[in-house]
Amino acid sequence: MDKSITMEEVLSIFKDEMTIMVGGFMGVGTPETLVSAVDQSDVKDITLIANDTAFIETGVGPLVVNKKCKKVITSHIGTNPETGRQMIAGELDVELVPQGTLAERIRAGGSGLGGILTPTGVGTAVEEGKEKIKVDGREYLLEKPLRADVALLKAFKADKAGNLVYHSSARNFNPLMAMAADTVIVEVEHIVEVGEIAPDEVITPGILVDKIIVQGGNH
Amino acid sequence: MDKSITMEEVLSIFKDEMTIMVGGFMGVGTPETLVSAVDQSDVKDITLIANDTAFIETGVGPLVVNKKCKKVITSHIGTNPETGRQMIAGELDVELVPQGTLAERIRAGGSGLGGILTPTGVGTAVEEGKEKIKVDGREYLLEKPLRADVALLKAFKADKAGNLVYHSSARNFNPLMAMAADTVIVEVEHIVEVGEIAPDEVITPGILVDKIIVQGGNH
Amino acid sequence: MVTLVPPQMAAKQIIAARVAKELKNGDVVNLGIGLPTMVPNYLPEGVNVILQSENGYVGLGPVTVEDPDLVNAGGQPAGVIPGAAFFDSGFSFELIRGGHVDVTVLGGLEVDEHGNIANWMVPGKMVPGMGGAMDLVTGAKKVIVAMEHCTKKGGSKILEQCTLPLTGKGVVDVIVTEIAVFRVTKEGLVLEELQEGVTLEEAKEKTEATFIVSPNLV
Amino acid sequence: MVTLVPPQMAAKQIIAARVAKELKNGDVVNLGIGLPTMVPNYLPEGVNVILQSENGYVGLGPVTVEDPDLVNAGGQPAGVIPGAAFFDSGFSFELIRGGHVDVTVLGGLEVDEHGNIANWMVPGKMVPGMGGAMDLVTGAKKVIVAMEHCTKKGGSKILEQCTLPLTGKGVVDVIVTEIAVFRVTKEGLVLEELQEGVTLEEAKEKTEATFIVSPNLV
Repeated sequence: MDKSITMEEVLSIFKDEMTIMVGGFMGVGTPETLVSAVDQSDVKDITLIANDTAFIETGVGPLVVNKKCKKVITSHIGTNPETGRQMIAGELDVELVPQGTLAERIRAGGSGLGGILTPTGVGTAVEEGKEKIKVDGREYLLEKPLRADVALLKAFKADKAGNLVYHSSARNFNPLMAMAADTVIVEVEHIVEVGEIAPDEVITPGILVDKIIVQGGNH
Repeated sequence: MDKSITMEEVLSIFKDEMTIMVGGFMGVGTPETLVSAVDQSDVKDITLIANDTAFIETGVGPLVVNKKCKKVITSHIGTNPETGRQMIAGELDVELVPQGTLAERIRAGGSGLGGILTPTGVGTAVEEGKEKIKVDGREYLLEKPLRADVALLKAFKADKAGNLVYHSSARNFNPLMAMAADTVIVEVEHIVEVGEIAPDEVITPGILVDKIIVQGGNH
Repeated sequence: MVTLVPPQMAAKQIIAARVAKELKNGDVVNLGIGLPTMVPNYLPEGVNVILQSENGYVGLGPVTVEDPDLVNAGGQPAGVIPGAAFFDSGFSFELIRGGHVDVTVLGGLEVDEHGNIANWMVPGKMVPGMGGAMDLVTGAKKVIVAMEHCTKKGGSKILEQCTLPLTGKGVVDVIVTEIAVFRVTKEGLVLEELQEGVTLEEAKEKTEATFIVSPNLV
Repeated sequence: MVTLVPPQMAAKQIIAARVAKELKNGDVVNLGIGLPTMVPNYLPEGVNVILQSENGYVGLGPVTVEDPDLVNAGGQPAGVIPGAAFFDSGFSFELIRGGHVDVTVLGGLEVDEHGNIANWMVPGKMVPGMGGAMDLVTGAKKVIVAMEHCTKKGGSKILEQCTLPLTGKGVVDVIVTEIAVFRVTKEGLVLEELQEGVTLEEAKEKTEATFIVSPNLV
């Protein structure tokens, strides 16, 4: 069961109006080859879920710059001025979510929870339109789960069954998003044989991974 | 900053009426030396939080058998007949919690969430006395966070800063409980120098660990 | 049917073999203790499944090396296959509740025509606790109940309405016994298949629940 | 005070040095971008803190080897000290929201006498997003705002009531500026300390918020 696919197969997966999660934190841990594939495709009106919109030329930034998105759900847009410009111009719908809440909402989407009860954002603009639940005298926001049609992830190494390990701070949102999408595609630096990653060291089990591509594209 | 302590120091931590979480699944991944210390102490009226009550002679079983507990919060008591006997005789309060819900409640307690919204247990006796929350048309139980005064955990290896790695299925509830107690004491098979566990391989960061003891007791 | 094994064992083998046919190549499967653990012995050629063990791993396999830390969800010594992965109990139930387990096979004390299942306690008699069973029946994509058709006293375990405390409400997809195979549908319980040598009359006689007979059978 | 650095830089150094005194040996600390990152330079002898980086690790340190995968929460190249640990963003915020971070030091656009802080947007002008700031002010055991006392136009940043959208409500514990140190208490804002060479009159003049003067100061 080799999960490697070609770039052509990757491209056939993307559809207009899809919700796509992309791993990474300011471009670190973002699958640049996969993002570039989306960017160069004809796909449009994506809902993008990512920690931040990175920079004009790196990370998920180009997807915003090249107007692939109709909506972005993210915690930070400050390093990519084009996101703010499109938002203010009414060209792009931006939902700003506290980073910890974003992580938990994705986790909830991937783990069958009905949502999360978080103290983060209580008393701020973030609570607008949301249900508040009191538990033992303290107020929490009910934040709803997030899921995607496709997750585009970056890992350091995969075995052919899709077991993943990550490298330093490039881990970030990748393991969470691996739980929360119908199709999970991972870009890796190395593919190794099954058995070469010790079971105690696997971070994302292969059962969550559908497709693997090597950085730069499979040959 | 060496977190190793002696058995005398461990014993000074336990107090009557404490809530104690203990890692393990049917005794596997349970810190037998620490459990034995509690068992042989004068401590009484403990509230014990553990996945199961293990067996008469192993795991957390002896804590029930020797009447150290006034209450047990657990998912399974079937392998330790003494738990059921005390429960039916009215000598022990037993709160049965679905295993996944138990894990999430501990995680919520350790991560500042107000509780969890789970579909597990809806339409069963588990929902009695609990708030039901509807999210997008589906019902979930609001299950409250769990915390403890002390967590007694088992890891395979610690460095002196308390970074932990676990071995095979002995991981189970240990990493979750490391988040959710005021004092976290870990029993390990080996203590190594700081730096000997690679940062990418740490499962429980040392900042969560207060005290370390080697299996069988420090010398 | 002439057989060299005791009738009860034969029943279990018949059930396990039939459950095995419900599994597809690549399925992630969680097996309850007892009868369900026999299912992998009957997998057809070319069908490989990945076993999830709720105490914290995928890739459960036969014991290969002695490791006191490695047990299955019944606490028995276990092994792992190449490509296995260990994780904590929280993540294990993220997988289970989150629909990442394709099939769970578990025993039942009672099942009813509404897809309810009871298998975690008998009030006043046996209260082992639900363990992971409630999460499994709630979260697994397909719930197969593998059990003998009747109690030791001969009463039907497939009822109009469960009488014991439920493990899950409306969660069962398939019921496999040594008598028959039922599917729970919106229209009600459907008898899909009779085991070899069983007549429709026998199935009706031994089943309290009302069921529809699949057109394939008549 | 005669100084060889530009006044604004001097202000930042004064603030960072004073914040450093709030930290205890062994504290787990999360530092916001900009001024807060200067704090470790001023830690007293014998005080070592463990830096948490919300993008996924504890044990942030200076760059030692080139690793494009290793950045701080501002996206800048970073390093780790021995004993560091990496984890995912979910776990990172479990630590933050769960009270496992002892202190967070962050800048502010506005702070008020109720302990409110605003530092994530200026409507119509600058909407970078809150990143991890809302979780940090909600979850960290101690929230220190490290900022210059006044805006570039000379207006007080310590107000009776914040006018900008809040990052957190009633969450601030300590405010350190180049003018003074305030603590937020149940009784209201308390002026605890004046920076060297600053008079009480100057502090009053530059602070819009009402504050109590600590008995230690009179």
